[in-house]
Amino acid sequence: MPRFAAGAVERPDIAVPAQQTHPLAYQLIRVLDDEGAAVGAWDPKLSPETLRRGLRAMMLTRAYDDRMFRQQRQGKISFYMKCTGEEAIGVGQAFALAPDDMLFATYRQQGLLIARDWPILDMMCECYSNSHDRLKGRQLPVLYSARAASFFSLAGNLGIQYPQAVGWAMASAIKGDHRIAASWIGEGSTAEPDFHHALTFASVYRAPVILNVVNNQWAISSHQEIAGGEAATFAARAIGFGLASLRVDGNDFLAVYGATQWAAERARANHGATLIEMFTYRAAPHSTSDDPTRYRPENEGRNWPYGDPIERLSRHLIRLGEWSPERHKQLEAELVDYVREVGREAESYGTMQTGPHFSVRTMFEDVFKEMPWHLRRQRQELGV
Amino acid sequence: MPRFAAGAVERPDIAVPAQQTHPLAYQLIRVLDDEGAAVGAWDPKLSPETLRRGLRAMMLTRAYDDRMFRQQRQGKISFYMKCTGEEAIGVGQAFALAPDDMLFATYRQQGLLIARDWPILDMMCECYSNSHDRLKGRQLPVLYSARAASFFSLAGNLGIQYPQAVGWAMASAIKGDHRIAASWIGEGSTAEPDFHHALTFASVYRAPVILNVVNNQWAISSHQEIAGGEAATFAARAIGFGLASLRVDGNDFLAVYGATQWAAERARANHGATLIEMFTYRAAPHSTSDDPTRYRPENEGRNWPYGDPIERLSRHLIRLGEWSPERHKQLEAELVDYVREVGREAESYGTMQTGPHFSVRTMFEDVFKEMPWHLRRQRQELGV
Amino acid sequence: MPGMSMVQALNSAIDVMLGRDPDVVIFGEDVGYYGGVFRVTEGLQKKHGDHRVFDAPIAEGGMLGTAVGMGAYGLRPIVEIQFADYIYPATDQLISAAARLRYRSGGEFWAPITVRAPCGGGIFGGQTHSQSVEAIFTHVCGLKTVIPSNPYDAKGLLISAIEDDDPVVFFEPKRLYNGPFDGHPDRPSVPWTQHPQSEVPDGYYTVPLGQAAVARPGDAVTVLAYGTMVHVALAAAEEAEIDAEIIDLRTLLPLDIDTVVDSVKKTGRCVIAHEATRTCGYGAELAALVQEHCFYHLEAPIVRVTGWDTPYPHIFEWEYFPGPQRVADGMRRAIEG
Amino acid sequence: MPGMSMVQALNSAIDVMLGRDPDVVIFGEDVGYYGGVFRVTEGLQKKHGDHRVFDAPIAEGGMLGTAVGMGAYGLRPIVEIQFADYIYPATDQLISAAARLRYRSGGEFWAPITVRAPCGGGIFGGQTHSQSVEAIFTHVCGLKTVIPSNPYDAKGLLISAIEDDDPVVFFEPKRLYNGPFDGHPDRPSVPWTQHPQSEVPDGYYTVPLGQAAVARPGDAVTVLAYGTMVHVALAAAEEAEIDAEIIDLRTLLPLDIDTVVDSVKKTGRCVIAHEATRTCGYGAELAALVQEHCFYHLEAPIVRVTGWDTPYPHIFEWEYFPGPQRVADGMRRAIEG
Ligand SMILES: Cc1ncc(C[n+]2csc(CCOP(=O)(O)OP(=O)(O)O)c2C)c(N)n1
Ligand SMILES: Cc1ncc(C[n+]2csc(CCOP(=O)(O)OP(=O)(O)O)c2C)c(N)n1
Ligand SMILES: [Mg+2]
Ligand SMILES: [Mg+2]
Repeated sequence: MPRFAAGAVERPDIAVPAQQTHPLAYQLIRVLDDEGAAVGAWDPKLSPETLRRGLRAMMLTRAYDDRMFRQQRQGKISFYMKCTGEEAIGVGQAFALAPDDMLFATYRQQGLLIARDWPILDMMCECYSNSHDRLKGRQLPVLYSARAASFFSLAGNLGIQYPQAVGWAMASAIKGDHRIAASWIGEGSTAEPDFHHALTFASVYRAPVILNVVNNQWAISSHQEIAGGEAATFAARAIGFGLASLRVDGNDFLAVYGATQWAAERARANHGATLIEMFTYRAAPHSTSDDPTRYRPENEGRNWPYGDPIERLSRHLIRLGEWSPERHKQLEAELVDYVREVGREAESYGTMQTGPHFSVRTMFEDVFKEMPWHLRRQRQELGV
Repeated sequence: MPRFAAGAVERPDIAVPAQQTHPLAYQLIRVLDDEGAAVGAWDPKLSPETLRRGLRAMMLTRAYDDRMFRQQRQGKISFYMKCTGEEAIGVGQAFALAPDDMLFATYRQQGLLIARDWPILDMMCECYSNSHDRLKGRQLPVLYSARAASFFSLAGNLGIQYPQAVGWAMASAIKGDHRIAASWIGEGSTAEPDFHHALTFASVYRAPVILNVVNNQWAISSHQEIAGGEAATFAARAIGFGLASLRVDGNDFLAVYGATQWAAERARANHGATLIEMFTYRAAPHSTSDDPTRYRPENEGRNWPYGDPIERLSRHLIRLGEWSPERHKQLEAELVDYVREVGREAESYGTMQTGPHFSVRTMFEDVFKEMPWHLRRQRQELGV
Repeated sequence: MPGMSMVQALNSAIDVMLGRDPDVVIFGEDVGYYGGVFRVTEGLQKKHGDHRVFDAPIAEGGMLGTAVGMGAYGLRPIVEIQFADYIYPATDQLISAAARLRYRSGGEFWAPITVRAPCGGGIFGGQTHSQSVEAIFTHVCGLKTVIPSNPYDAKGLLISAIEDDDPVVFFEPKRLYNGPFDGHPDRPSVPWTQHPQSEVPDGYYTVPLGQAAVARPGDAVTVLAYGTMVHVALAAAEEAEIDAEIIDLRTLLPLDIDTVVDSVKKTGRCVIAHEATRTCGYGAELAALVQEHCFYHLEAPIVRVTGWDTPYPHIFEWEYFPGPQRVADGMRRAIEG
Repeated sequence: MPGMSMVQALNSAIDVMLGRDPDVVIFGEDVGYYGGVFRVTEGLQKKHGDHRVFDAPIAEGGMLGTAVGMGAYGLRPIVEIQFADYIYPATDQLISAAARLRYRSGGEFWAPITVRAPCGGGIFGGQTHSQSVEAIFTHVCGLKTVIPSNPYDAKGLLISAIEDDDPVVFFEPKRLYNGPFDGHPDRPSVPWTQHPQSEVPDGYYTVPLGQAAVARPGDAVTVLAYGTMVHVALAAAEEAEIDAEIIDLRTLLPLDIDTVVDSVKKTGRCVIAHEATRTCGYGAELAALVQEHCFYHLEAPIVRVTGWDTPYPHIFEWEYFPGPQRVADGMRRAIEG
C-alpha cells in the first residue's frame, strides 16, 4: 500500500534556502496517482510527445537489459546487470537535464545513455569486449564510458564517482560555465567515504551538482537498513550539510522528471546542490552472479507498492488518450526486434569468447599517455 | 553577545526517539547564565565539592599546558598543543562518565586524563620522551596512551579514533558489558571519512557511544566554514543518521556535564548513540608550530561571547558562596608550583635533548608482538 | 577427513574459531545472512548468531576502523573485504591504525585483526575483481601478510592468523576457491576433491605463519611462488620437464628466509612468480633479498615472471596472467643465464 | 637568478603555472589564505584569486575525488596533502580512479593531477610527520612518482608534473625545504642560498620527468638515491673518501634505467639509499632491476641502506635515519663484497 499520496508534497521555489526543503526529506514526491493521473505541483507538464519518447526509452532500456542478461546466460558475455524497475530514474533524469550536463553514474543507470540516444550498438560492443569496443576490451560489461554523450567512465569501485561529480561541478563554476553535473549512488554505497566527501565539498563550495541516491532497497543481499536506512531516510543525509533535499518516487517518471528539473534549475541558478533520494525497488537480481531467492522474500517484488515505472507511464498516456495497450504491445515487440537486430550486428564484430577483439598490443597502451620503456619491454616480452 | 540564553533548551527524557532531539541540533544547551547562576533543566545539580574538583582539574590542565608550551619554547620538548579555553570539555565530560568508560580522544582533550587523576608526571615524561616515558620515546609530545585510565592511544592521524570508539562500543554491546565509549573529533576533522563511518556504524548497530564534535571554530588556519559549518551546525550531522543530537556550550562546565550525563545514560540504557557538538573557541594557537596572527582577527578571542570556562565556573562557585577570588588566586598559584615541582621531577628523568631516553634497542620492539628475523638483523646492523 | 574445497576449508577455520573462542567475530559485506558472495561464511550466522557473524555497511574503512576498536576491547575480529581490489578505502585504518597501534602505545594496545580478501584474476572479473595488492601491505611494518595455495594450508593458516595478536592481511586467491588451477584456462577445471591437499581435518589445527613449504623439490632452479602461481609453477616444471624446486611461500611477511636461501644456494638459479604487477611488487623484495643472501651462489640473473604493469584487462586475462608457458620460459632463462 | 630555497622554488613553479595556464588550480588544507603550513603557497591566493588557490576541508580523499572530476572537466588541479603520512585516505581515489582512468575509458578521460606532499623525516615529527611512502605509489601502474633534491630541480620537475597529462605524485623532502641537509643534525644548518642549485630562474623552465642526474661522477661504486639521501650520499662519499658515482634519480617512475645501468656497469658495485622502510621499499625494485640488467657486471651484492622496518620513532630519529656513516659503511660493503 502506498504510504504517500501523489500530489501531496508542496513544491518550493527553486531559490528557497536549503533548510526549507528539509521536511521534504521525510515525504515522497509523487505525481502519478493510482489511476494514472498526474497531480500536484511537481507535475512537469510534459507534452505527450515527450512522454512517449520517455516511455520508449524506458522500454528500450528494458528490452536491452533482457537481451544482454540472456547473452550472459549463453556465455556470450561474462557478466551483466539489469536496472529492471528502475528505468524511470536513468531515463527521466536524462530527459530533465541538458544534453551537455555531465553524468557520473553507477552501473544501474544505463537508461541515461539510452535516453541520450547513445547507440545501443556501442553499448553492446562494450559488453562483448569485441573489436568495436571503444574501451578496447578492458572493462567488465556494463562499465561504459561515453564522453561524446557527457557520460563519465563507469568505475567498478562503488561511490568513487560521487565526489568526482562535485569536482567537475566546482570546475564548471570556476570557469563560469552553465553546465552542471549529476551523480548517482546506490543506497548501500552511501556508507562509503565518497558519499561524505561529495556532500561536504558540495556544501562548502556550493557546487552546481545534483547528487542522487538510488534507494532500491537492496545492496546485493543487504537490506537498506544495513546502510542506515531505517534510522533515517537517505534524503535526510543532506540536512547535516545544509544541502537541499528531495525524496522522490523513483518509479514515477513524472516525479523523477519534475524533481530533477527543480534541482537542475536550482543548481544552474547558483543556489547550490540538491540531494535527491530516488525511492525505488531493484526488481531484478543484483547481477548475473547473484541469486536473490537466497536472501529476499519471494513476493517482495510483486508486492512492491509503487508499481512498475513503464506500466505507470503507459497507463498515464493511455488515460490522456495518447497511447493504447495495442500500441504498447506493438512498440514492445518492435523494440525486441530492434534490439535483436542491433545485437546481431554487434555480434558480427565479435563476442567475448569467439572474438575478434582488439589487438593484444593495446593491453599496454593508455596506462600512460606515452608508453614508458618498461611497458614497451614488457610488450616485447609478451611478443606482441 | 550570547545568541542563546542559558536554561532555554528543554531536556527530553533519555529514552526519547532520536528524532525528537533533532531540534536541539540548532539550539545551544547552556546552564550557567551571564551572572554565574545555574539555570534550566540541564543543570546536573552537582555538589559544591564536585564543582571544586572540576574547577581544580580545569585549572591544573591550564597550568600544565602553560608550562609545557614554555618547555617547547625552551627547546626541551619538540612540540606542544594547548587546549586553552576548551578545558571544560575534557574535564566536564570525564566527570560525567564512569571511570572505566573508554575514551578515544584527540590531542586536545588532555583534560580527560587530568580529570581522571592520571599523573601529570607520566604525561610530562611522554612529552620529554625521556627514560620514564612509557611510550619509549616513540610518539610526538601530547600523543598519550593510558590504558589504565581507559584512555586509548592517541593518533596523529585526524579522525581515525572515531570509528574505533564505535567498534569498541559494539564490542561492549556484543559482550553485554555496561561500559560505553566516547570519542572526540575537531570540527575541521569531521570532513574525514572516519566521521561518516562512525555515524553510519553507530546508527546501524545502535552502538553505546558518545560522539563529540569539538567545534573550536578553527582547524589550524581554516575557519569552521571550510568544514561546512556555516551551512549547518555540526550537531545536525546526526540527523541524517537518525542519531540523537545535542549542541552544547562547551565553555560551560555544567552544560557539558549535563549533556554528557544525558548521552551516557541514554547509551548505557541501550537507546543508542548521541552526537554532541561542543561549541567552543580555540583560545590558543593551533600548536607550537603555528602563528594565528597570520590568519585570524586579533580581537576574535577577546570578543568571544561565551567566555572562559574556568572563570565561569569559578564565578558560579563564588556566587554559591563556595569559593572566593582569594581562594582562586591561591589555588592558581599552588597549581603553578605543583606543576613546576612535578616538572622538575620529570626533567630529572631526562628531556628530549639531554636524555636519558629509552635504550635504542627498543626501537625495534613492539612492531610485532614477537620480533621477526628481519628486525633482529636490522637491530644487529645498527649495532645495538 | 573429507575432501574440502578452499571455500569449505576457510569456512571450517572460521567455524572452528567461532566455536573455540567467544571473542572471535566476523563481519563484512553480505557476510551474515547470505554467507558471503563466495560463500565462505555460509551457515555461520545461523550457527553462531548474528552478534558473532554479521553484515556490514559498504564501507571498507569503517569495517577496519570498528575492527580496531573491537580489537582494543579484546575481541578478535575477522573482516571480510569482498574483493582485494576494494581494500584501498581501508588502507588508512589498516596502515595508520592497526599496524602502528602496538608500537605507538608502547605495547598497551594492539589490533588482533584478520583481514580476509579474495585476490587475483582468472574469473574474467576485469580490473576491479582481479587485483593482487599484497605488495602494498608487505611494505607496511606491523602487518603480516599471508596467501595460501590449498585447502589444508588455508584452514591452518587462517586459524593461525585469527589467533595471532598482530594484524594479519589474509589474501585468498579466488581462482583457487573451488579447485587447483594450473594456468590452463582451456582445460576442464578440476575440483579440489581430487587433490591431496583437500584432505582437511574437521577440527582445530594450525599451519604456523612464517614458514614456507617446498611444493616440489628439485635441483635445476628455485621458483619462489605463492597462491595460484604455485600450481602454475608446478605445471610449468612438469610440462617443460625442468627439475625445479618450487617453494610455496605461504606467508610473505614475515618471510621464511631460510627456506628461500637454502634452496637458491642449492640451485644457483631463481625465478620469482606472481600475478601482481611487476614494478615494486613483492617479487622485487624477493629478488633484492635473494641477491643479498645468495650473491655468490647465483649463476644467472634472478628472473621475475609477473603480471604486466597494466590494469588487469577484462578480455586479455590470459595474456596478462603469467601462465605455465611464461613461467617455463622464465625457468629456462634462469637456467641458461 | 636569486638564490631560492626549495620552498621558494616550489612556490615559484606554482606561481608561474597559475600565470601561464588558466586551467591550473591548487587547493589543500591551509593552502589558501594562510599559504600552507610550509608556506609553499604563500601569497598565491592574493595574487591569483580564491577561485584558483583555495582551502580544502580536511579530507584527503575528498580532495583527490574532486580533483579527478576537475581533471575530467579540463582543469589541471594541484592538490597539496599536508604531510605524506596523511595520503592514505586518498589512496582509493588515487589508485582506483586517477591512475586507472585513461586505461579504463579507452583514453576518453584522464586525470592530469599533481599531488604534492612533504615527505621524510628529520624534523622530529614523529611517526606521522616523517614517512616516505613512495613505494606504495611506484607499485601502481598509471602513476608517475617524482622526488626532487634541490630547488632548481624542484621547480623544473614540478612544472613538468603540472603540465603532464598523467597523474603525478610529487613528494617534497621537507628536511630540504630550507636548506640542503647532509645527514649531520649536529652541525649548523646551511641555507640554500649557499648552494649552486639554488640558482633558479624566475620564469618558466622544465626539468623533464624520467631523467636522472649524476650528482657526483665516480668509479668506485654507484649510489642510487633521491631526495634528502642525495645530499647524505654526497657527504658520505666525501667523508669516507670514496670515489662514488652518486645518481639522483629525481623521477622514480618512469625510472631512467639507462643512467642507472650505465653507471653500475661501469662501477660493478651498487648501493641503494632511501629513508623509507626497507622491505618492499623502492630500493627493492632498484635492486631487482640492477641485478636483472647488470648481473654479469656486478662484483658484489647490491647493498640497501634504508630506514628500518619500524615506524619513525620520535626520539630515535637519528638512529633511524640512514645517515652518512651508514651510507659510507654500505659503500664499503659494496666495494669489499
Ligand atoms: C568499494 C566497493 N566495495 C564493494 C563492492 C562490491 N559490490 C558491488 S555492487 C555492491 C552492492 C551495491 O549496492 P547499492 O549501492 O545499493 O547499489 P545497487 O546495486 O543496489 O544499485 C557491492 C557490495 C564494490 N564494487 N566496490
Ligand atoms: C589525516 C590528517 N590530515 C591532516 C592532518 C594535519 N592537521 C593536524 S591538526 C589539523 C587541524 C585540525 O583541526 P580540527 O579538527 O578542527 O581540530 P582542532 O585542532 O581545532 O582541535 C590538521 C589539518 C592530520 N594530522 N591528519
Ligand atoms: Mg541498492
Ligand atoms: Mg577545530
